[in-house]
Amino acid sequence: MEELVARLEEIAASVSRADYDAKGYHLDVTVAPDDVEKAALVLDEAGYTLEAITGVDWLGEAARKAEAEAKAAYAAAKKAAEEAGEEPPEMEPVDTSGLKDEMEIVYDYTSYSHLFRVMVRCRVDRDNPELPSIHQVFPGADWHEKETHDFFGIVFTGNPDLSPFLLPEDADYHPLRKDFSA
Amino acid sequence: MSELALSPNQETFVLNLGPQHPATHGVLRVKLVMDGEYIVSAEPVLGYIHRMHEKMGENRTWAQFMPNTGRLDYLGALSYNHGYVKAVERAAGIEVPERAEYIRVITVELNRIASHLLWFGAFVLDLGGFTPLLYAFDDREMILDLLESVTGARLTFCYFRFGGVYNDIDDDFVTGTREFIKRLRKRLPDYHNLVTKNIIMIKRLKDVGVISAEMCRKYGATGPVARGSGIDYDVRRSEPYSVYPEFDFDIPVYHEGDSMARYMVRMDEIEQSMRIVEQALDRLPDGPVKAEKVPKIIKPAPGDYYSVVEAARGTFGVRLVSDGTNTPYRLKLRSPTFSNLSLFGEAARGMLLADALALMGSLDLVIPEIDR
Amino acid sequence: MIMGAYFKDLFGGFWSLIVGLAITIKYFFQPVVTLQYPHESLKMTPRFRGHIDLVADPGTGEPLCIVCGMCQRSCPSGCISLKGEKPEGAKKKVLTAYTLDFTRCSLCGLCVESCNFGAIDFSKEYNLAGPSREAYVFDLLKRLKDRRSNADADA
Amino acid sequence: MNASTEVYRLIAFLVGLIAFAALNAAYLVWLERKVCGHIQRRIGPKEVGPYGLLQPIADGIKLMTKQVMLPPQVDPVLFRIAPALVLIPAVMSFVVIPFSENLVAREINVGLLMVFAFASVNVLGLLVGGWGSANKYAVISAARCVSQNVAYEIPMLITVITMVMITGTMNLNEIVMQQPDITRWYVFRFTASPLAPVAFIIFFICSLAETNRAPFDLGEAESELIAGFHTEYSGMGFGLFFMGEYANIVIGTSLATILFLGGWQSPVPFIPGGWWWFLAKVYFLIFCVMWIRWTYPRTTLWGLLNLSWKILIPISLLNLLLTGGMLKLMPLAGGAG
Amino acid sequence: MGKESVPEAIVRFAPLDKLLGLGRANSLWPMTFGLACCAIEMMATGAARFDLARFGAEVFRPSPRQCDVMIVAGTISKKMAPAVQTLYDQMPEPKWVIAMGNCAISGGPFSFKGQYGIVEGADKLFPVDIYIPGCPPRPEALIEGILELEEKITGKRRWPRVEA
Repeated sequence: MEELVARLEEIAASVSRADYDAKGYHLDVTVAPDDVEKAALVLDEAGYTLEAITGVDWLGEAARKAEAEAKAAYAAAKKAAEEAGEEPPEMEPVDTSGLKDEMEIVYDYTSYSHLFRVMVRCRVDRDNPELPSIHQVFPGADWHEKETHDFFGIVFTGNPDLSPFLLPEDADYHPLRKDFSA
Repeated sequence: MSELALSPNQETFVLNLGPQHPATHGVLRVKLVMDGEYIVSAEPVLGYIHRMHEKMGENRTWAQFMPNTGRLDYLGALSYNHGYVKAVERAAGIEVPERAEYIRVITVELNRIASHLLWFGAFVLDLGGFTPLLYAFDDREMILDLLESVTGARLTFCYFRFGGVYNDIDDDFVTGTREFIKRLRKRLPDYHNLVTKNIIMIKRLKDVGVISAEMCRKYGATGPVARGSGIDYDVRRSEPYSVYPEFDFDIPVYHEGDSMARYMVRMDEIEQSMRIVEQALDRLPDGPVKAEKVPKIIKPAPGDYYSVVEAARGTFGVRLVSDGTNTPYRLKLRSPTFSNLSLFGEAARGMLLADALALMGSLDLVIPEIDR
Repeated sequence: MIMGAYFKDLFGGFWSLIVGLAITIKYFFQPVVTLQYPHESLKMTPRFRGHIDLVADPGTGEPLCIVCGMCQRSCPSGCISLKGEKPEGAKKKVLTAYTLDFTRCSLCGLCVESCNFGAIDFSKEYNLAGPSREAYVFDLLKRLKDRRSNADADA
Repeated sequence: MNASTEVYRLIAFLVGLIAFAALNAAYLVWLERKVCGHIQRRIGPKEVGPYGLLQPIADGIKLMTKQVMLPPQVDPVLFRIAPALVLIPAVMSFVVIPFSENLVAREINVGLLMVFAFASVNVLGLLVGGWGSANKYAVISAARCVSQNVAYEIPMLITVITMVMITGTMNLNEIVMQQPDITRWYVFRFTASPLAPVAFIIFFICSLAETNRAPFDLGEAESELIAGFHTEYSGMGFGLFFMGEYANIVIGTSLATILFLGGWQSPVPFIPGGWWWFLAKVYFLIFCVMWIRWTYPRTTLWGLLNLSWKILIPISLLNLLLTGGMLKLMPLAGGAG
Repeated sequence: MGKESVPEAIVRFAPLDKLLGLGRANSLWPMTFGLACCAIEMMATGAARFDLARFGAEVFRPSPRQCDVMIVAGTISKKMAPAVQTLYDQMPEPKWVIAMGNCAISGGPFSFKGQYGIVEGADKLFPVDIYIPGCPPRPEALIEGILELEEKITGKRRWPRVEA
């Protein structure tokens, strides 16, 4: 396992251990969209298998985080102001226009022989979500990618055929995006 | 695999194993490019029974998603109840009393036997034998009566709750289960003599649809399909959950990888499940059936959680992303047959149509669980 | 040698066919397990989940429901809709209409579980079938009244 | 027998035989569903008339009053004549079957040859039906039927040749006359052909395969080819295929009875022989056909052809040689004499 | 296939119609067309314990050409709707439809505000004769549905009614 974690650390942006009992996986790896295939190759050599690809649409999450930070900063400033005796500063509005929303793709790997679940996570920009396909390494990923494309519109470059897979043939909508309305 | 099928210049025609076909047991469509009786290429087309489970996951509270779990794989629905409930309990940190865990294991294993019995009947029906289906249904009806006396439903159960089960099991459930096991033990030799040792069956299944362990790993196949190809992976043993570590049962693994191996894995699993149920009934503890301090409105801590359970067809995984409100932010259901079927395109190349249907039957498909 | 396997396969195979026949003829002479439905019928187990029905207060015969709407909120498919109003004198609301659209119900039991007053419970009706779809949008209050009037008629 | 009584006799037999074929088809369906039911520990048709006896009539009425659909892409001529091509040869072969001593429509001294001549037309009907309905599944099933029938015609004919070598005649009446009591039935005549019971089993298996009955029902394999060659047929077209199939089964079993089990001769001395013995034997064999259907799964095409070319044909050839040898060594006591 | 319906017969023979009705009612051949969970209950009805064969209805024909009643057992998704419509058109004329289960009646548990995937009820595609509510309905309910259909065809009920 250690050798695998080491090799993942080379290519991954961040690798952190997770508590299996609370979270359900052992290793939480965040990768840049381009070296998703490299991560897949490393795990393939280590004898792992791909269990699932999950897409998550974080619409408005950047805005929420910005407001949360602003509120925390304001609360801290207010508390500091009270100790110092002056009256609290005005709560300035948070401008969330410039922030970019993101979509997250999560690959779940597990091994048949020993209990060690690796979760590879990568974020892509929400407006044109694009990342390389890993179906050369794991042919099983082909169907998972087609399904994620169906539901979120994430384009997996290199996937043989990204036409609607679970949705009707003429479907052009992506139902699991947060801004989808039937 | 005969070269005849793979030579491109042969004149081929497209055959549509249409959405309505007796052998697909549901609405799966397989686009076959055929050369005579040989399959040049097979491409399953899905989505004919896509029921938006994951979309429904996002606009219901955590408790309101329970009926959906029973309708994913309605042959082994209790394992799906168990998978979802275990994921949410892990996310919300709810403890489950001892007796509830035992009841969960008993009902899940009974449901697994029912699912394997129905698969056994449907599989032999695909190969042309009509009678074993009726015998298997006869036994399965006894399990359905037992489960209905406890859960109230025959097929699409909504029996598990966060922190326990909906209501307790009573004595005639226990005696009924023991009597059922005694009766099934008497009937299994008949099934083996009628089907497993039958020369026609052996000729139909031996070395048909061989799937290598490497192909299983590449496609993420789990459950009896992987165990038929020599992969010793069963979530109840490799990732112990609930009270499974307290029972001693072994995991049947066959190495040939052909349809007969997958068939034998499931038939042995019926035997193992019966052992588990017997041991669980012997050591059934007393006590409450639901945890006391389960909040009415569940609000798991924000973050994402993943939990797996061994369903009748393979590993059923639930990945839930919670943002702290009472409705899930994202609910991903990892369906075992989705990955098991994905290797059909490569495995069925160059086979005869009849053998390809034997392979598809041995993959034990439930289509609404694939399309979700 | 090859011929040995040939004959073993032949006779072994033929013997397995004979064994198969023996089993089916054994079952042929065993008694039939059919429950002849319209003539004989099963009694449903106490926990069988038919569609829900209002429970009458044994004393007064009035529904126990106090129109709190918990069942309406906890139903995943939104099949329950109930209305009630508060007569000036009394302090509790009285139920005036309780409709259940059984064609959307998934029999999950969350409504019965969420009702703290035990006002609704599963009925034991298992063989509903009919030519009209609207027959299965039940007006439970009316059904309660019919049941009570039948009960009075019998008594 | 002057001309007029001969004509009346023929007309009576014609009507009788067609009625026999039609009633047989109807009530064999009822028998099959009852046997299938009880093998599977359930009751077959029961609510329609006493013991479900009116069920075939209800099926008949429904099939006749179904809309006769001619699917657009179908070849009009072939599609229409196929059911007839299956039914007519089957009914025609009844002409030479001796139901009892003098209850035979027309005693032809090459009766056996005539039955097999008609038996080969039957597969032509299936091919024409499968090809005519221009449905991919039907075409596959038609191709399977042809290869199956060709493969099983040969062992059947070889077995029949060995029997004709023993009986010396192809006149079905005389064959039956040569087996007066149970010891001289050809199925037990080890003196004439040492492999007589094996020949009977081979003949029985081949008649199963000829009529597309399980475990060789690759023609109308429900779970693979939807409904095989009669996928596009609805109403009475499908009904005729059904009647043809059951008439063929009756022909196959009655031939087996005549050649091996002594036709209408009675096995026990105190009950005289007659058409009742003949029908009892035929219906027992039909029960076995149905019993086999509800027990075994279906073979694949390879398994089917393998069984015929590699097992049945060698054994029947061996049987032919042995019989020839025995006849040469021990001149037959009762056979040809 | 156009939606033309078969015109009414001009000359009506009462006894003949009754005989035809009885003949058709007693040999309703359903189509093997299970979509989802209700299909398993349909198989259970055909199996040994509830035995649909008693009413002459156990011949499950796979090809739509040879069957009379289409039991829609399960959810009709939008992708499946054209296929179901073609199957209905392929059936020869005296045909009936039984909508088995809540999904076939009104989309059942899967019809919610903002759903994109299913057709809410089989009667949006073709006329439905008998509705059997339940999720899934018990095999006795399907037998009751078949008896209701026979009552609709012949005009009178020939079997006793069973109260719950």
